[in-house]
Amino acid sequence: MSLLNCNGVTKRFGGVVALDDVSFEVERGETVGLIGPNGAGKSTLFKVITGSHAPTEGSVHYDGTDITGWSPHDICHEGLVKTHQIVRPFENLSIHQNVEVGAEFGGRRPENVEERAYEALEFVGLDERAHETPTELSVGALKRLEIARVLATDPGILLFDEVAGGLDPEETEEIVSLIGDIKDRGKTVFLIDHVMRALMNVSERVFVLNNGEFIAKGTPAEIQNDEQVIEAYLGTSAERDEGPTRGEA
Amino acid sequence: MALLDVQGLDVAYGDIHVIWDVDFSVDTGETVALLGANGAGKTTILKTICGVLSPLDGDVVYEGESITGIAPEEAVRRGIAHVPEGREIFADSTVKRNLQLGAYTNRGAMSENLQRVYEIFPRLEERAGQRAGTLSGGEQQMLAIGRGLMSEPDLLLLDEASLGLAPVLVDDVFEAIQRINDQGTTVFLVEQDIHNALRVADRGYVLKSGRIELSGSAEELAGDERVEASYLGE
Amino acid sequence: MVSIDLLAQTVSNGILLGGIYALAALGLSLIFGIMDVVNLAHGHLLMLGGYVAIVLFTMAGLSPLVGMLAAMLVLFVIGIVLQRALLERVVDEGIEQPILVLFGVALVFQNLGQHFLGSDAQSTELTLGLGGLNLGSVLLSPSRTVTFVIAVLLVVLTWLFLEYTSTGHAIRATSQNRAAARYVGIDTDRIYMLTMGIGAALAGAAGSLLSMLFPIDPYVGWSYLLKSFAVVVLGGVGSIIGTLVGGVILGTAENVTALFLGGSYRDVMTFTIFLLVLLLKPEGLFGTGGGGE
Amino acid sequence: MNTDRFMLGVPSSKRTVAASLVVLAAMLVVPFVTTSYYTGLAMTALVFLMLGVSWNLLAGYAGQISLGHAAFFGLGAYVAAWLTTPSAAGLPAIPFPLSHPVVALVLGGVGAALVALVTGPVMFRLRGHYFAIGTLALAAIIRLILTDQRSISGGSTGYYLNAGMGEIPTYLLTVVVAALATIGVYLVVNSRLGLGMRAIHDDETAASGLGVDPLRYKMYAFLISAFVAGLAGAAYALNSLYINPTSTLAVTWTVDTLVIVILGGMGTVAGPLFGTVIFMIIDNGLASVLGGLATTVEGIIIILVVIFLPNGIYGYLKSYVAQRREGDTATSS
Repeated sequence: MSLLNCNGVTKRFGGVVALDDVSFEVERGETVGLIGPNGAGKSTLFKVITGSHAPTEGSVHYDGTDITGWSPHDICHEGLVKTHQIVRPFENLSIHQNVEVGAEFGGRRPENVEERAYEALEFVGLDERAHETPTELSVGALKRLEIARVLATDPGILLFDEVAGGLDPEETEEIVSLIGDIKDRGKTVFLIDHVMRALMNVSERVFVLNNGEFIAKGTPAEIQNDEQVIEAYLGTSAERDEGPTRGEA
Repeated sequence: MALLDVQGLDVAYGDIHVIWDVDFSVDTGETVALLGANGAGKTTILKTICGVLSPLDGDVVYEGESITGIAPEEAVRRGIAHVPEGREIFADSTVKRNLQLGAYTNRGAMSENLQRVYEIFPRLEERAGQRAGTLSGGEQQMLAIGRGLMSEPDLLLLDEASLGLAPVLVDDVFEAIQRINDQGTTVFLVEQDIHNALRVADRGYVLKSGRIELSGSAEELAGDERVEASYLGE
Repeated sequence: MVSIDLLAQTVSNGILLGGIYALAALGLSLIFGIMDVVNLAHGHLLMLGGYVAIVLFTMAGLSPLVGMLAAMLVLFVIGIVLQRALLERVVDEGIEQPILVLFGVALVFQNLGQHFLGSDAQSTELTLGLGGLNLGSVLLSPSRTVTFVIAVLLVVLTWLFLEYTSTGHAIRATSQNRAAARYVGIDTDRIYMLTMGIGAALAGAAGSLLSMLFPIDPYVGWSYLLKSFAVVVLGGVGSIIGTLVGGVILGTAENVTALFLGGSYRDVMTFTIFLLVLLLKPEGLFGTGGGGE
Repeated sequence: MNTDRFMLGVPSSKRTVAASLVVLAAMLVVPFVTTSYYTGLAMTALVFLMLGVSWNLLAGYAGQISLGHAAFFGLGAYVAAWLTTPSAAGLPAIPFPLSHPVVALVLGGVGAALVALVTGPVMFRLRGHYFAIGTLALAAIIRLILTDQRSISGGSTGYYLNAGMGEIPTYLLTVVVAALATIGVYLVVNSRLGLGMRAIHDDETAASGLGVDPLRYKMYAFLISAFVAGLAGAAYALNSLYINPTSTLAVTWTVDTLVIVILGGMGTVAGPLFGTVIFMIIDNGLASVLGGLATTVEGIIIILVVIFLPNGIYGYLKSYVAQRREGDTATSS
């Protein structure tokens, strides 16, 4: 049985259809990338899955449980968490306390909260700055703090909404290797990103959303050669994004 | 004479000094790129040019006159249009009203400028009556650039125009930048996308930790390994 | 048992009063819509406007209609000074600071009013030499009718200003996105000052008009703040028609409540309506959003 | 985890405990070594301390600005009055344990908390400015109704209590209750509950995504806050033995509470303590010098402190001491 299952999810805002009959499955242990033009409905889909928006129609199942329309905190307790496209640290809490919130409230059994928080901080490389406040962190470090917070909830699946967005190449490399480490821990990952190098390297499968509908699903190689996807999303930059260092031809 | 000449610029946020003794210039008709990693201080420099921030020290000279610490609205009046990062648009107004507001300081040639923007971005004409908030991300970016052009600027400052856009749209945006420059507007752009930026730029500067690390023609920089290295913190 | 005639009279009085409530609410709505600040001192600005008219009336014998113009001018200046001296420093600092600063401002006005003008209720009187207007068994009193017309006129003028002048466009652009407004060359500091000035002047006008109908004392600020806010919530932030309808609904509901339950339940009804609308329809009856979030 | 939030960065909690014990002991001996005038002042200070601690939990920690705190204070006062002196409201005699002042005091808190329990889920559908104004409206409704219902509130004539416990025992009871309330809130903010409240304060959406149920933690803050405010009201009623709707439900109580917490420092445990002491000095000094303009000065204090010392006087002292210390280490190394 698949871990995450969306069935016929439709989301309308007033008259605007943001998601139109979207169905898919994510298997346990898999890493799936979600791409598509801006405004295609990617973030909306993530918000529907994690409960910030209730779908207008359709259902979301996690590990066999129907979580459609649940509140974000209940969905978090089930094991689904999401990072925010624009980082949202708790500015008046220390970095350690930021992660502690996830460890304390995110799981069903709040045990060894402090150690689990430290462990998550260590994992993302912020343990030495645990007692500073997030206002002192760079954008790259704030993105890692976002990851540490959701990891501390001990989730079954992590949804990353443009976790490499706005980062420079060095910071992007750090995030990509972090996602690799998270996969190695057997976690299921579902991510949105425009940084193709990052997304294509870590994903086993890629979904393409356009105007609220899927136009393709497949392996990164299949997607990169899909005419429709190139037309709607990748453009000719797809090759260039590999960089002239490799893509001279 | 340079259109924009920045000399010995030092900028700080409170106690935190972020820009150190930065010099650069932009000549009339050029496209100049400012490159650098996150946190290098690129946006800070743009904001200082157009008066959103005041420098600790140094001088911003525009058309031969010092405009250091000028009010942002005065900068627009003098012909500097700033297209900020993050597609700051008037989401509840129509596309057309957004563009009209772009001409707030220069209402004289409104209809010609509108025509010119529609020529560069035909999509905006198609959507003229639509609420700007319902545009896709790429269209919003076009709107932000178009709105900047409505004041008929001599100098267009573009902050991360391609950030967060689908790859197919990144192409469109850089093509538009090229066309704008071809029509005679001087462009100064801040980018993380080195390759695309150097494709459209005549010259470039590389900023690292608040200081100018390298400068040269676009060809020189494109072939210089140190450019990429400056991103990787080596 | 209340007669139909009495009820009709009560409702018509309520509608006429509602025009003034709409005027008061428009100022609050403007400030909220543009600066994202609920002006907790709005009722106290209204109270000051009432006192400007009262002082000119009792000391100089000026007609309260002249007093209203003076009140608008004085309050316009007060609004600008508040913005320059205080709000400018806290307006983008999250919600706690503006709430607390404006709460402080309200206290200062209330206490100063009480100290220098006394705690006794005072009012002005509109002498027009006109008879009331008879609609069947309903009498529209001259002072109620005139104040209603002036209030609605000011609401419409404000709407025309926002809709058809370039400064009005700049104000609306600033309300949508302050950063973007700066980038197109709008002096948003000036827009904020102007907004506070206009908002306060409208409160001042409403206060003067109210002084022609009811006594004003230094403690009415909180009550009129809640009434104005109730109208904003009823009508929806940024909707002029909504504000007018909201004002009329509130004025009518109050008068009818007073008729059936007694005068002391007037405000209880206002605040109850206010809470109910906030809870049941936070986007207002006519608003497009911006409710309880 | 948070001893550094308590006393100017003093690392040892022993020193904090010792200092607190000294203050507590001093408060306990006040009626035996001074006049009843000073005992009255000390009682007022304790009431304000409880109000400050209460509002600080809700606004400073959970981030919900209540402008209707006077309602909980007034309700606490009236519950204590009705229980100890039912005849004045025309109520039947209340049986012994309930009518005892100690029980009545606690039930004053419980009564306020019950009102919070009923109104909370409704009020918390409002956020930010709307919540602030909503609480203002709620308090106004409660005050208008009680003022109108003379038979149970005494109306403007007021309500005389006959608690029969004597001045000194009532005062000592107040000291103990205020100390317990302060310690209790201190424990709450440093617990799991406090972490949840502070997360909601900073970013409700992010907190909810990490498993914090916003309504639940706001409600905890609201209930505890209302309970402590109710205790303060009950203590005030039992000490002063006379209340009326204006003296207990007026917005003045909310104002004074805000001044105390903002002056001391929002979101710190020591803030209300500092704030109360400073406020008592200012208030008594001001009243004699300024007479009728004291409220103006209070309003100006709120404005100036919020603008120029947003972390309050305690916050300012703390950062001043921290800077001094940093300077010392810099020179010594």
